[in-house]
Amino acid sequence: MSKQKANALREEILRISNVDPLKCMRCGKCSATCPAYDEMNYHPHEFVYMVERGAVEELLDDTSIYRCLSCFACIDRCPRQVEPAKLIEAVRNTCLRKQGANHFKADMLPGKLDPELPQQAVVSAFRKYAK
Amino acid sequence: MQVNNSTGSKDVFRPKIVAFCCNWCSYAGADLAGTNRLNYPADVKIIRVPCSCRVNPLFVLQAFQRGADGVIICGCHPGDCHYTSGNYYARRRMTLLFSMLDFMGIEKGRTRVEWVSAAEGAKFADTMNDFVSTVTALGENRRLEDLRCRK
Amino acid sequence: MHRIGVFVCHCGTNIASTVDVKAVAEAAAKEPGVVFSADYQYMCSEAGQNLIKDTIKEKNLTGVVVCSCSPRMHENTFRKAVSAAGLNPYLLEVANIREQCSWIHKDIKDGTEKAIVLTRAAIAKVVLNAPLVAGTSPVTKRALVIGGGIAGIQTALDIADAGFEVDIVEKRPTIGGKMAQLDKTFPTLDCAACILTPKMVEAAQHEKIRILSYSEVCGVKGFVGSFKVKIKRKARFVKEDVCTGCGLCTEKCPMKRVPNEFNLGMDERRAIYIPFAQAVPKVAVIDPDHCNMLKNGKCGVCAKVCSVGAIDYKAQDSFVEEDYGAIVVATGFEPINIDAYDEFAYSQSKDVVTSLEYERLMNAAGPTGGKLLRPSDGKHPHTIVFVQCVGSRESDGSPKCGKSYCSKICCMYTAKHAMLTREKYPDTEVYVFYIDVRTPGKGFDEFYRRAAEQYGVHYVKGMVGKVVPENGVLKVRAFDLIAGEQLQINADMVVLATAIEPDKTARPLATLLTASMDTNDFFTEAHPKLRPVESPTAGIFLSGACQGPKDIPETVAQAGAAAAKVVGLLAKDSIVCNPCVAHSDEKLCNGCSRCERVCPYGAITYVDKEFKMPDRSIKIRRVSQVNEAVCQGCGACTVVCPSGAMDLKGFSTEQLRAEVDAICK
Amino acid sequence: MQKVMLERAKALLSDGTVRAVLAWEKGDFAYDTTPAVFNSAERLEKGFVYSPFCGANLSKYLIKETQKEGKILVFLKPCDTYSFNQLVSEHRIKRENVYVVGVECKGMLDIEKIREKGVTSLISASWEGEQVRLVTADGEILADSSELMQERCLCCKSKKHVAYDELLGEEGEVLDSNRFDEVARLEAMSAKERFEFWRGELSRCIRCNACRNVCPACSCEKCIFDNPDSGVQNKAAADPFEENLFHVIRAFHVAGRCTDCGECSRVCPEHIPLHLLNRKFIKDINELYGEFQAGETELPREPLTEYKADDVEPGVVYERGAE
Repeated sequence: MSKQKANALREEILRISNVDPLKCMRCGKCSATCPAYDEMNYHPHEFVYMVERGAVEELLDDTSIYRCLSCFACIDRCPRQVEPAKLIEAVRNTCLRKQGANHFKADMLPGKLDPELPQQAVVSAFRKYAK
Repeated sequence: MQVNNSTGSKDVFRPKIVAFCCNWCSYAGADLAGTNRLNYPADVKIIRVPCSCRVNPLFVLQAFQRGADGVIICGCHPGDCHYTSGNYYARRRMTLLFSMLDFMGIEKGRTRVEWVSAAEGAKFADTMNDFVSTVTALGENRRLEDLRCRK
Repeated sequence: MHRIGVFVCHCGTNIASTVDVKAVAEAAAKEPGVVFSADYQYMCSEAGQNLIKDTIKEKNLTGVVVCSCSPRMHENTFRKAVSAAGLNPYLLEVANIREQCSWIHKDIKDGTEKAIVLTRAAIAKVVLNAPLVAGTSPVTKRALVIGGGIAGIQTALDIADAGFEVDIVEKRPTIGGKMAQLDKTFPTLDCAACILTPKMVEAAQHEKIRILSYSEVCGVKGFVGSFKVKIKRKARFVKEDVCTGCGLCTEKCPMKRVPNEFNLGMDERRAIYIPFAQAVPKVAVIDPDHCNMLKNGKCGVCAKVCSVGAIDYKAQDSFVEEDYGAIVVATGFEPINIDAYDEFAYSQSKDVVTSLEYERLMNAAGPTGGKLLRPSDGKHPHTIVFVQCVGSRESDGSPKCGKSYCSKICCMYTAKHAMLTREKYPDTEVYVFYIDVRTPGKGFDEFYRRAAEQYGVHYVKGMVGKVVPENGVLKVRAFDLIAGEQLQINADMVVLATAIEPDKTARPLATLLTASMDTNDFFTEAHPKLRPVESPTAGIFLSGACQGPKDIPETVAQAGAAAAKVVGLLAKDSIVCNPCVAHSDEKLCNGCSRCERVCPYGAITYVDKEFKMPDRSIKIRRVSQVNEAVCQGCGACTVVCPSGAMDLKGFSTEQLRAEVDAICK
Repeated sequence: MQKVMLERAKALLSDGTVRAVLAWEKGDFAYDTTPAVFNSAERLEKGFVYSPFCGANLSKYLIKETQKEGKILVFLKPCDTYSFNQLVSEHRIKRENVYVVGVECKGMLDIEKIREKGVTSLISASWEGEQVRLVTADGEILADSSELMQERCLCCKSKKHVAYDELLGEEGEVLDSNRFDEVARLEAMSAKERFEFWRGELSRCIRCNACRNVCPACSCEKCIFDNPDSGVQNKAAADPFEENLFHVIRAFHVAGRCTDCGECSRVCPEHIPLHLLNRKFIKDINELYGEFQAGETELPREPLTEYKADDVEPGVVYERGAE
């Protein structure tokens, strides 16, 4: 990935999230407090640091973004009001909004079907994740 | 509101603002705004007075006479006056004066009193930004225009 | 004919980067009356001052304008320079083109234009400046120290040792302050009480020092050299001069369940109590909120047991008014309220304590007698987690009202706590979670390294995110930034290094003193570097943590410095007054007394005076006169005077009008 | 009434209580009475008058007269006594040098209004209950006094004398006047309308200084408008601002001291309602700082040399009124 493209991605994420990673003083309280810590490859504090460095590509390709519960514990406890969860959400959105990326195909459906699942959820999942 | 003004470029109206600041609180607050690099328009020019109670209504009227578009008086917060009572007197005087100017039909937005302490650099900058935008919105001192000595 | 010199300062790049100083100097040169105009790198430097001095002599200047930083910064510097060249120091004006111009404007065109206008205004004013000669006013050779902690005690001792009388006003029943509550002091680990109490006793016994404990300042009038201070002496209900401090009453009082503030509520005292064993004055005090006798007239045990008859249930608050020449503020600090930091479970578990509470738990005179026991069950803790930066270093506008500053003392006292814990109880595992360890101080880093290397304290870079009390265990979830792993520690105790803030009484006191404060309620210095122990308000001095977070050695050093400044003031018989005072033109005065009524200092009086009329007859008229030693130069009188007879030197109507004209031109 | 006053004046003059009498003197016409100092019974006999045209407030003349040796008698109408008190409180009048005779007043007449009625060749006028008897060369007319009275008298604030050594005629009471109605009407206008109104009025100002010269509160040893050092010394009405500056400053100088005697508007040759400026200050003071009547007592008290810690903020101005 070209440096230029990485930079553009980074700017995009900062714009969507309205987060300033430079406010981070690297205390790690976000990762200390994260209930989904064990499920993630990249942890909240790493998101902040990696976005700051422009290493967005790795984050986009990683499942960590879907492991975040959006519980906002990191937002609540961050002493510098960096708001890592907003950054994760922005990365997630960037991923979802990627042109042509089809995250949900019809043939993936049977395996995921659950008799309890409301039909509406299936429809909206298609709407959201299938391009 | 495209008014030509001697201080500004062709299209942008730049008001002339005179700010009287008391030496102990507001002037120090203005200094703090500077120390913290808090931006406010260069249209604001500060005159240092020992206390807000030194501001004679005559000075306010004269500023308008000589072409100011807005006049703001800043002093210590009531109760915090370096001279204990100065801003209380100033408060009464300026209330009555501004009310009189309003009575004579001069726009209310052109005059203001604000209490800014030495610690309130941010408030000083905010106040000035707000005042300048209020006065800019009022435009050139049309109503006071014919009250001016334009010689 | 005016001969004005204009000197435009670059202030390095501070001004020159956003103001075209050459253009300002050129524009100034064109102003009428200006005979010299130049720019220079640093006007406040010796070379810069010499430039002013030399030019005054060479060009025979009648007035000087320096375009530089705020007059609050260097007006005096330049006045001295002007004076040294033989010109009256008040023939100088400073145009503030740094704080109010170059530092706030990014556009060089804007900055330069404004700087020129400000310079023009200063020139317009300076041509109207009159040479002023300062008067003098007497100095009351006594000092008041507000606050009886280590800062106040040290300042009082130093002033008293220099031979001046000092009063210490302390709001609590005893002096000693926060230091009296500490166990050991870093980095030498001497016992706080062992080094503080001798000083308390020394202060109490010093013939020049009077301690007004359980008292508050409630009114301040006057000015440097002659303050009049009203002090409220709260009713103690025990006669201070009669009580022997035997303590019998404090043992017999039936009201046993009053939280003991000295031990931060971790144990109890009686309704009549002596705060701690070494209290000064060692006199009992009745807590009116808990005393049955005072609340409903039923009890009176203490009066019965007191062998000297010191109890006085009818005591009332009393007020004294005293004269002082100087006032020292030493109001100190307190830990912030950490209720908003619920993630640390402070309000949920007794075993989560603040560092100050931990001090008491370690202290031999504390609630546990110096044995380290968990407050919840009295058992010995085996795992202790220390959390640093609780409420410190938060972003501005933090929703939890944390402080944006570093509280400075926490790293060192946490190292001390960790070390002492490991020393006394080597079977205890101690973890310190830190963001940074800050140890700039003599012997400080060595101390911290000793804790880590010799005492086996586990220093973990990272923060604690959550503490969950569960079945008597504190489940601490934290993060190790260096290992990159989330940690789970089952701790027996958690100690929070709570941020410190100025004492709550500081803000109202600052209002009384008309002394300025910053947004965190710390008192502001007259100059952050060069006058760190003085308030910008003349005659008010700062000692200790009221000015900013400080450890004990720094506090003592600053206390001594404040004392030196006070002694310097009190050693004078009189001080030079501000010559910018009001002045009445008798020819114009109506004698209406309006000025007299608004003067806050009573500086204006009226006399009947004879005037020779043009026809040689004599007319007696009532005219005002200003006492220049008393006048402080606020100018309130100038505006109420209908005839314009009253004017203010240095800020005359003519000068201010000239400034208005120059700005609006 | 005139007769009683004349007798009393002559008596006090002859027994040496007073050295002179400050009163009104007849003019060429019935309506042009002038203030005068009478130092003999003969002069009094010849010139003294007290008629519905004696509107002039004599208190200001006492500043000069009480500087002289001995007592002077002065006749003061109720509204004049307020100015008198104010001047005493400002140490401008030496109280010990004055003998104040309070005289009743039923309201003063406005010659313009009489002329508007088509009355010519007026010889004299006198009160008759609620009516006025006008004697002209062409005969007598009985008219409703409310139609002919000066504006200031129609909204008279007080018929009570607040200072006197003796009283002639009936003592009245402080009245519940509607004198602020006109100010309120202006306040309710838009700023633009107010501006137009004042432009229309003040542009007529010729800077004759009559308002200042007659005003009892404008008693400075040297007025700033006469003082070349003040920077605002008297100039011709060179531009519109000059007029406003003068009138605002003048009104501000007397704010809190103006007793609302209305002399400024009475003497204005251009009929500018200057009293409205003063009344605006009085109304604001009453509303913002509590009811206050300058000159009500001799005590030195006035709103602009006092304050309360909880006074309203100047922002109150922006919250009130139209626009």
